Amino acid sequence: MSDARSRMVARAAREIAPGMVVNLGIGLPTKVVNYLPADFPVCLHSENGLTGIGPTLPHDKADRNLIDAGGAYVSTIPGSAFFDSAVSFALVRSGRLDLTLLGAFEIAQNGDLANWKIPGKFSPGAGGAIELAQKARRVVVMTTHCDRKGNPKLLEACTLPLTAKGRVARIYSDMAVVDVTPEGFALVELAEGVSLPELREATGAPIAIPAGDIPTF
Amino acid sequence: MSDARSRMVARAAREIAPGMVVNLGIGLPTKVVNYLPADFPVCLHSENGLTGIGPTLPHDKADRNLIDAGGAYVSTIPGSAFFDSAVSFALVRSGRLDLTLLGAFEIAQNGDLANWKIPGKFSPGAGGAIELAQKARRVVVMTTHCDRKGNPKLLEACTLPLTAKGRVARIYSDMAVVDVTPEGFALVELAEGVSLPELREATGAPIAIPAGDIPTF
Amino acid sequence: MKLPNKSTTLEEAVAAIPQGATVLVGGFGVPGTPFTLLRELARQDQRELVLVKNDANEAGMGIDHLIAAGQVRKLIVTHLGLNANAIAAMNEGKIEVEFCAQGILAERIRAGGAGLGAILTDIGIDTELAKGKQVVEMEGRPMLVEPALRADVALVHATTADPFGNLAYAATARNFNPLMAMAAKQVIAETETLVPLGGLAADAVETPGAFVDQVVELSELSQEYGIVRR
Amino acid sequence: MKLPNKSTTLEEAVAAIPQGATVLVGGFGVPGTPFTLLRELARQDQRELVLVKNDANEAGMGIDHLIAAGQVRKLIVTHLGLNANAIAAMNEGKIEVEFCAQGILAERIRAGGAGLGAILTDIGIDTELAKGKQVVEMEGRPMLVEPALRADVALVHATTADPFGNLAYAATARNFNPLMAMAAKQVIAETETLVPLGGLAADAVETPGAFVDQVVELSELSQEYGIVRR
Repeated sequence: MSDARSRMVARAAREIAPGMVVNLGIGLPTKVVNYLPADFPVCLHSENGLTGIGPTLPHDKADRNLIDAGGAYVSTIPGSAFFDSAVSFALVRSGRLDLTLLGAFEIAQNGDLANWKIPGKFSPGAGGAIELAQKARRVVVMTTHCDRKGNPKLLEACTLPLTAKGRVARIYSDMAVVDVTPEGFALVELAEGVSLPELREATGAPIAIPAGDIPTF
Repeated sequence: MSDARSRMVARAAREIAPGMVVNLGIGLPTKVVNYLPADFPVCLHSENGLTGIGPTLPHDKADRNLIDAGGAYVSTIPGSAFFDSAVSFALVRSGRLDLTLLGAFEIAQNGDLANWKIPGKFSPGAGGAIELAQKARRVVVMTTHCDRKGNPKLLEACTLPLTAKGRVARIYSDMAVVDVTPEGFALVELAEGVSLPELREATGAPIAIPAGDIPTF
Repeated sequence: MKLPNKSTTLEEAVAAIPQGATVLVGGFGVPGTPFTLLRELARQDQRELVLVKNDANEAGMGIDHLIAAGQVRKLIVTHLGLNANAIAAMNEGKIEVEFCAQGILAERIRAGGAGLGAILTDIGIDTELAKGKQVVEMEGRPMLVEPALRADVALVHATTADPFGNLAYAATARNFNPLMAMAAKQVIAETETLVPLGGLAADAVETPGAFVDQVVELSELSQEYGIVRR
Repeated sequence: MKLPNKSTTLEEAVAAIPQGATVLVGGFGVPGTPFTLLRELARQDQRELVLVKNDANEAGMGIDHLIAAGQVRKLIVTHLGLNANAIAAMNEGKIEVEFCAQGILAERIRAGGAGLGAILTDIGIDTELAKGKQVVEMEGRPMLVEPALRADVALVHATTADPFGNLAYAATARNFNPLMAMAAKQVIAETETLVPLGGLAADAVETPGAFVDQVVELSELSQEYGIVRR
């Protein structure tokens, strides 16, 4: 992982407040747990039927029946619980999920999120993403600021099929921490070494800049 | 229990075929189990969350957490299962309940059943009766042929609020076994000592009489 | 990481119940009824309550204390048959009573816990229970809309709990408890035994702690929990 | 009284699946997938199947055998991401695919098992998943009607079962299995261990046997059940 990404993950880990129930999407979001203290009080949820996700295990120590939603062999901790898929999403939809960290293809300035389908290219199905994005109390995106071709992911409006409308509260990227406000994107922090013109260039929508010194991460 | 009632209960027990899942209503229906052989293969369901109902226990042997839907202290047998109230009625509504034996205030010749409310006199709520009567694969009534005042319970049409419409298949009374057919009530068997004129007198709707000798019970 | 601790005192837990709250109460007859939480609710005297429960317990037990003290505005139940006091209060207009088919009450609560809007069912069609309910056609068949029932508070009784709020129930004391424990803003569980984290195996958990807000260990089991000698 | 015995052979159980059947298949990834039942279904070669499953397993595993053999007409799934063969079959028009949000698929199956007509939910509103779905207003808010999904057959994988069909699952192998085990005319369970009646405690049962029609004890666990080394 690049240095900017590591710092982004470390910064995103501070989203997690003591006592929260949290679902971490596959990929970058999963890595935030590495930045939490060992005794930090939090409940991690995996939508295939587990609360209290313990450390990932190597193949020779793994339990063939114990995976997370991304297929990684995980473990339990004292107080873990198993349940079926209906109970798992009951938790998500009924407001018991305090926070979800998700990846994104596109985020619009009104909080719309697209992260499951690129028509004609990528359409494997949304899995649990629509419910996580529609119903978690707080939806936070972790993503590179631009896609592989260098095109901005933060846009005035999404062009891809939506996952959820107006639900993204904040974005952690390798360039910045950005809030989604009723007035659109608002810069919160800049990654070290990124300039404001660089950020504006890489952002496909207006972005409000706070007065005074801009904190970095 | 009078002799006629005992014979009715014994006769009704023959409703239960090997392998069935059966719900027995409070009162007379519960007593049919006394007429089944010890190794008879059947699954008894109690709507408060139990399959595999074992014998009733005296207070000094009872488990305070183990009752049937009528509040009797029951026991388990090998293979019993506990579940919540949603699963319990899922079983009822999804067609897994082969048979229910219920009490009745009124049964109409089209199979309508009234057994939960007498407006102005008795309205404690239907509990699970509506789902049992609407969804069991076979609904059978066990009742005295007439009410305490001597009025017929088998009628051309119900006068009381319905529990379920057109669902009763058969009635076991202290006077007769009566089928509900598309043409109305049809006598199947007579209780010993009951004459056809007595039966007609006690029945509030036409009743078809089979040709030839009428079996008795 | 470590799972959060939610154990608290009886008094503090029940103090979280506001006046006028809609309260789900576990239990089918005696088993699974949270008698101690109900006694404390009677003592703290929150009023204008709407109680949702399978039944109204028996006279002198459980929610009957709240009805007798005039704390209850409305009951949503499946039957009142064993409580003559509750039937009298209903007939005298002291409390409003809404009857629900038993399994549909379970499903409405479950739907509340599952974040659904409603279920569609044909249960109650052709009966009084259909009166005043929204009807939707599905493939030409009428279905009743039974709205999800989500409450301010749920009071449940567990046999075993851990401090995170993972719960397990005994025998037929399970009944409505796991459904209600998912379906309220504030879920309060009383437990006969509080075990340390890890004391309840992950596959023995019947209500995952993520649904539960407060856990109260019972210091003793009052007579109400015992065998009823009729 | 004694609970009925439903244990049978692999061949006989799968022979109950008709051509053109709609088949629920348990599992989320490897855990809980009934690989042995699926292998036998491939061998017996029932065709024109509609399969309902969280995912399409991976290439060369589980339901991929049925897709590869041309036995599948349609898939109802939440995602296909790990099976390039299934994506290719979809893109070439060889199989029809219906995508469902994961928790809504769970609820539709559960509603089938609970004898409900449908659930009402706002999940998928504002997305493609709402296309073509019936909409009902509830208190002024639009809700999608998601019809119950009840199938001809369910194939589930249990860790422990008794001859009556009481089932228990291991860890995250539970997933869709208990929901599917309630939602079909013919419920077939394969089990790693078959214990005598009473060998599974009443409060350890995760699927009551009253929902289950046939129980098949596995003579061995094939490689497919093992750890996936990517």
